[in-house]
Amino acid sequence: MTALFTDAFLTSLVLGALTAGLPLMLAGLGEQISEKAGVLNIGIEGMMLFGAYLGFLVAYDTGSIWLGFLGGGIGGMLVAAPMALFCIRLGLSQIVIGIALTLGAEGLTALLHHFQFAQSYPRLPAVETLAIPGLSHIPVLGPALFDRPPIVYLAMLAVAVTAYVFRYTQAGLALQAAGDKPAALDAAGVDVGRVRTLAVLTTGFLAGVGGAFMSQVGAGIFVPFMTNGAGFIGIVLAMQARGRPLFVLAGALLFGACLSATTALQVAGVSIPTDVIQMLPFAAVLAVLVLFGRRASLPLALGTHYVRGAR
Amino acid sequence: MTQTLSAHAATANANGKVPSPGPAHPHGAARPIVTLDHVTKRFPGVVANDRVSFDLWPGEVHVLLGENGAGKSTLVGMLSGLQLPDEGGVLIDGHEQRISSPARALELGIGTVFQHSMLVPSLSVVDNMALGGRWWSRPDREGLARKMAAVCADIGVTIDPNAKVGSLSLGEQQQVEIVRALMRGSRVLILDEATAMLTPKGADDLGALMGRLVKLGIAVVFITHKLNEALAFGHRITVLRLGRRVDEISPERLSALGPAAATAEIIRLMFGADAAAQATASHPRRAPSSQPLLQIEGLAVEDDSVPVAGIDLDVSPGEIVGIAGIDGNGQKQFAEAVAGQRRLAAGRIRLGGQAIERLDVGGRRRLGLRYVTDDRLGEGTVGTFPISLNLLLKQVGEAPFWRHGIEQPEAIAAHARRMVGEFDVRTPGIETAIGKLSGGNIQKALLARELSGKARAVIFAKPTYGLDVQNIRATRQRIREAADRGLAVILISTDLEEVLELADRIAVMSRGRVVGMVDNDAAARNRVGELMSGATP
Amino acid sequence: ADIKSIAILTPEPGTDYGWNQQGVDAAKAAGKAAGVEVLVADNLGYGDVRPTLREMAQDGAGLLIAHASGYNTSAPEIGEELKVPVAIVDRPDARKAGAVADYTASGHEGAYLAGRLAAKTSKTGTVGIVVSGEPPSWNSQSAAFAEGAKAEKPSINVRYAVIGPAAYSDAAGGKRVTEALIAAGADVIFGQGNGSSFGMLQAVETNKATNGGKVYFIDVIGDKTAIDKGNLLSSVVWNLTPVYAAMIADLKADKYGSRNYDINLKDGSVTLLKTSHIPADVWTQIEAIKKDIIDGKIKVTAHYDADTVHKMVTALPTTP
Amino acid sequence: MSDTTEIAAPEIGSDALLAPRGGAWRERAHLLVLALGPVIGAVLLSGLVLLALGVNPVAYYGYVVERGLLNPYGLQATLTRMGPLLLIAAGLIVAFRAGIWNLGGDGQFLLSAVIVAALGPLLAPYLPVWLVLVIGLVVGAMVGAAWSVLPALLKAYQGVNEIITTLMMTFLGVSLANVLVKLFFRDPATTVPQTRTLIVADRLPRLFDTTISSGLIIGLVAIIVVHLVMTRTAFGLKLRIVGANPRAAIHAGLSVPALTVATFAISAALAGLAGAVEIMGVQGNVRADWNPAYSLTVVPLVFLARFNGFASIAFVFLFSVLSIGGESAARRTGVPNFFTLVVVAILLVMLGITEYLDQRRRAAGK
Ligand SMILES: Nc1ncnc2c1ncn2[C@@H]1O[C@H](COP(=O)(O)OP(=O)(O)OP(=O)(O)O)[C@@H](O)[C@H]1O
Ligand SMILES: Nc1ncnc2c1ncn2[C@@H]1O[C@H](COP(=O)(O)OP(=O)(O)OP(=O)(O)O)[C@@H](O)[C@H]1O
Ligand SMILES: [Mg+2]
Ligand SMILES: [Mg+2]
Repeated sequence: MTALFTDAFLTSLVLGALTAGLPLMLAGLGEQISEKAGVLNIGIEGMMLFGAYLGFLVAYDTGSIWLGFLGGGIGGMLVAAPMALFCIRLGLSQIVIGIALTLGAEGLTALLHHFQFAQSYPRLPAVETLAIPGLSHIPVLGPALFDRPPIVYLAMLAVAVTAYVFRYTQAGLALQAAGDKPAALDAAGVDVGRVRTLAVLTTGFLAGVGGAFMSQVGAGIFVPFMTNGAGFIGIVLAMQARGRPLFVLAGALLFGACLSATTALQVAGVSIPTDVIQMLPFAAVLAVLVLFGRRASLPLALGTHYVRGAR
Repeated sequence: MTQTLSAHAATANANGKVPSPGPAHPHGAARPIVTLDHVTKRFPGVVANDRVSFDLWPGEVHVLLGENGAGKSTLVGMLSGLQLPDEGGVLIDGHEQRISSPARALELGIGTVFQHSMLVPSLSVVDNMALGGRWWSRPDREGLARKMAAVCADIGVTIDPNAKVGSLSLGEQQQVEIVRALMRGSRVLILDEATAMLTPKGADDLGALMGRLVKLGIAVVFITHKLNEALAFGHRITVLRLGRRVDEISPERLSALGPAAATAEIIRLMFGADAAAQATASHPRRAPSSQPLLQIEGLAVEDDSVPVAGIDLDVSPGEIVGIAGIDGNGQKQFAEAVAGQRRLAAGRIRLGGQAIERLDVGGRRRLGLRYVTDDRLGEGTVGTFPISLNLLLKQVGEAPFWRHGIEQPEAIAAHARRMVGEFDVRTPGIETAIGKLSGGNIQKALLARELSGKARAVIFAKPTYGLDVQNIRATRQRIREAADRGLAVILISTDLEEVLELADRIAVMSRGRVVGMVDNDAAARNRVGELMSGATP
Repeated sequence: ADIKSIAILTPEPGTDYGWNQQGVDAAKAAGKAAGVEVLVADNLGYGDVRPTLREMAQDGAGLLIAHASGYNTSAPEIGEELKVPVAIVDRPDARKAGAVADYTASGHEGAYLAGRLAAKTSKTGTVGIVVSGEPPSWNSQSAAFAEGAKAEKPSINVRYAVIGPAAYSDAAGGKRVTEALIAAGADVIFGQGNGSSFGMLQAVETNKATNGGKVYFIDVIGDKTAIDKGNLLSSVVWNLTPVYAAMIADLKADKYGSRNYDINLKDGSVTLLKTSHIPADVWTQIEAIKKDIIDGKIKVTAHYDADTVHKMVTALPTTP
Repeated sequence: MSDTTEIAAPEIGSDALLAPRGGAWRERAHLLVLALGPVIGAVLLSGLVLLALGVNPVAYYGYVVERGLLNPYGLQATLTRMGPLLLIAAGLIVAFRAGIWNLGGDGQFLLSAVIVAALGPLLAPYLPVWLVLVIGLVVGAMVGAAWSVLPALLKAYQGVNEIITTLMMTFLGVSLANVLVKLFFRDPATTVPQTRTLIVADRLPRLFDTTISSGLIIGLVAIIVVHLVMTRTAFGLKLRIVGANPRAAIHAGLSVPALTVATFAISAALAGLAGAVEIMGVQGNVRADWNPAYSLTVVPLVFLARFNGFASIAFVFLFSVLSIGGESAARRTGVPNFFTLVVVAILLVMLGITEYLDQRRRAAGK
């Protein structure tokens, strides 16, 4: 009997979960920041996709993965900026603009891909990893979790930083106030529009980096529509996490783990239709909701436009 | 802010509109700390402030009076950065300023307690205090809590700095806001109806505090609808009416007039010449008939903050039973349970002998039980809907306004016109969104909705909260008329004067229980006071 | 009958080095050879193509090639409605004289060869199949590949994984699953998937086999040599030109609908791509096997259902 | 009580695009300008994009109009496409006016489509055509409604946000639809996983001598009825009260949970009906992995129409012209039809900007 579940294979499963979960995590984290500030960011799928495109383009043209991630973040912010302008400054519907931006980003990246890459399908070389001394030698988990491209550690750090900011800083208070009672924030002398704009741009940056991670590390290539609904899963993750960044991380990794489990089962020869397995993460989340559903504590002013002096 | 007007302001000052340094400003300041110079502010369809001039001197409490919608909030809004004047100028220390945001106002040393709560309910008290600090800094929670404790001690209130604001009663929240404004160390403090939610004792403490603050040279703008407070705490009084400044009563004149004459004068200024003459007729006592109409037995309600238990109350036709007590002692829970909005944990309710505790809101209403909520915008109305529909909010689908479920526009409009006329609702039209009306007019619409038709028993929850003197008078008259028509009336109020003026018997609620019931006689004031403060069992 | 133009409708862009490009290129080539104009409507998606079918018929197309299994309900309906002959895939029984012909294409014979080649190439003793979904034509190739690999080397492990349902554009998923198979020991990957196959290719390019050696990729339908970076071992290349040419000829001869069309090793409509990574002696052996298939000495049957695929690949490897 | 006086704004997104309006003729004309302005702006802006891609915009739009509007077959395709879109729009109007964010339309649509596609060919040999169609429509609506039960109950009795639950039900529903097609309703006669096919003669009748499916009529009737119910009846008013101020609804004695469940049921039933109409009117069967994702596209259209049924008809028509004509133009100009997505996005943004400019104009005017 050949050992199927070798260390190498297990490692690749853990790695697969991480690689699939990380963009979801970044999207969910970004969404959470927007929501905390009172903006229901439906455009996040478009931000991811544009980040995936621009990140790939920059990484491919410059040969620098770091510039690529920067480009991805900027790509996400380029989609977030109109969201900030239209929804926060002009007060247009966040859902309409969000869907519009997603549609637009899908169309535009597919068009650009058609004219730029459709003949050559350029691909990136392997991304260099950074082994964390000590930890990377843990069997199975070490190579999967602690010998990764540095961006992975940065993304984890982003979770911790976000949690810290939410909990322990003035910015965290400002975000919460912007989402729960913008008038109070305004009265306290803080510009609500600025807080929300920064939140949405940060969301764009994180989602864009998530998209860039998909194209640069996840796939090594950009293809149209490659985010495949990851942004919407990010929305679900953010809402499910109810303001706690660590829950976003856990949820994203759960999703990734489910995908890896699918592969593991198939490779082991257990043949369940992939559709059934794909339903598992959603069914799990729904089960949690049905069993433990309480009043979801969403920001009170979520999705509403703030106008000073109006009531 | 046009050039001409600022120039005008400069001349006005140069012309030597010299303040009379009365006892109120011991520092004898040479010029006002704040000047509003012929400011005009228009909103769609209204001139909220029409060339209003207003001076605020250091070391004085300047009271702003005026009926609902007179433009008081708008005027101070231009100081606290909520609004920019359309015309006219704002001068701080004699220099023209553009106060374009609340942040700018705070920078200039203007602190405001707004009419509507400006606290984040999901944050703790101390975090609310911390809002607005530098982005990446950690809020100094301990330091703020200490500072807060000091200020609280000053004004004689106690607030748990770690309590979530959302779990505090409205009165407590207002205290938090006052404390916060004081903690900011503002040179100018604006209090827009800050006493509305305080107990009389709390209001007195706040008044004393204002007195101490102005001695330090701070200037206070104090907006209130309670004339006794205005006279007790204020040094100078400005009266607004229909957006115009009617007059200013200087400190000298105020002390010269004495309380009684000043009151008459103010009412004349606020409402015109005849208003002062109307005396408040006191409610003719009637012997309660033997058979109670509304009977409440052993009522209990589960609630996270204030569970209510063991309430027994009988109300006869034509009787007004007042429920006094400090805000947040279960009055709301009690009223909602009787009205059918909340589940009873235990108890029985009978209306005219018929058990109604199992009926829903609509069923109870059809039998004649009515509830006038104190949360006019939050639950009493749908702000974006026209008045006509809001008047029928509790009768949706009933004939003749709907037939076979189909709307009958003529019937609805006719009903609305009748109600608006009968209850004197001042509105541009019956199609106007009710949220655009002033609080007083919304209240009239609510009264019209609840008192029309076959009403038999009515619960009024804080019916005059936030209303001006004239609207208060009109509302109280409605309550009396309701009783005179033979309705059983429960009057829940935090305003002891109101209960004493209207009620036949007075129950006092404390911590979800009725701690005592007294007849409204000469001794009632003291008895109720004792019960409210928990002095006697 | 006289025929001036034909039309081809494809669900995705005709630049995918795969199914869509193959169809469009072949239609153009066949049209050119026969002197008829070719109308191309690509990138139509999998929704309702009836409007486009009608439009093409209105524009005078004498044959509508509905180049997607998803179009095999709508095309015959519109053909019937507008009296235009149509060509469809994956529904051989729908053939109707003068109206409908099927050209269900299965490269299973080529895939069998690919399996043989993979088993010969593999040094780890494990080969992998990655698919982005389980449509019939891929199932038949997956099954034939596994069959070929085992025929070549009974002890070989054939690992199989599906990225996800309809994960055609999930390039990241393609890479992730391919990496898992490589980690499970595979050093030759047989990959089928549109956009996602580029993710597979990238995985092969950027990962080492468990024995430290190179991982090879075997593609399907198209020829990705132009974008190869040294890992493209081969491809089961389809060439639909003979099919379309035969259709045009049958139309002209008024015989359309009297038969269905297919692709096979024999007429060269299926070939195994020869690349520089295949040693000459191996290629000679492959050529010999190919001849056996053509001669009927080796019989490769097409299994279009996913179950058969699962059975073929799940048989746990026999320990040597 | 004109139908446009007030709009029950949902808790989320009550905003500029939902500004209440008066009902005078001048206002109507003004609305027309408001609607046409952004269309023209979007055409110009996306024309610039085309120019940048080296394509003649006049030619492109010429093809769009020619195919989507002028050519009889094209116009018929446009009108046929409207049927299911109108039903989805009707469902969204009910939900949004009642303050419920039903973003699960795609799952409701698809599951209903699969069940109806499986049921139709099964019944067709035994029952008269009209009865099969009626049963199909009813079952479709019921399946759609059934798929909303969980979000409805969670929302009504637990207060769980429906955006998250309906989105998840869509993910689940799409997967489940595939499982059903692949494992249970598969047509054994074909190798491709798809359901049996309802033959053309058994589908919803076409209108007169055209290719227009009578699904169009069903869609038009549904959206007009919905509009009238929401604006002219007691039931509609109750839903709008719940949508605009749920606390006021409780105060007024309305059963908010029951109305919430009813809203979900109606909204999802209409989405399910759309699925039935699409299958029995156009497709005839469902293939595995098919998901047109109509609902998410219709959401913005309904918003732009300010939840008004008649305006929704206009926007759905415009969108259908764009998508039918755009496919043709894409083919003729060599621009991949992804461009249609870009046009729709630009259109939405332009409509937003127009709305904003109009608000400022009105604010300045008074
Ligand atoms: N944000 C606003 N938008 C439109 N109109 C407004 C707005 N705020 C105030 N107004 C108008 O300005 C007038 C003055 O309102 P203001 O709030 O200043 O009155 P007030 O004196 O504070 O009344 P109250 O005693 O009820 O608080 C009102 O009649 C109202 O019509
Ligand atoms: N957004 C608004 N649009 C139009 N009018 C407004 C708006 N906000 C306030 N107003 C107007 O402001 C006036 C007073 O408003 P304000 O909020 O100061 O007092 P209020 O609380 O409504 O009145 P009251 O003191 O009677 O409770 C009202 O007449 C109302 O018409
Ligand atoms: Mg006010
Ligand atoms: Mg007021």
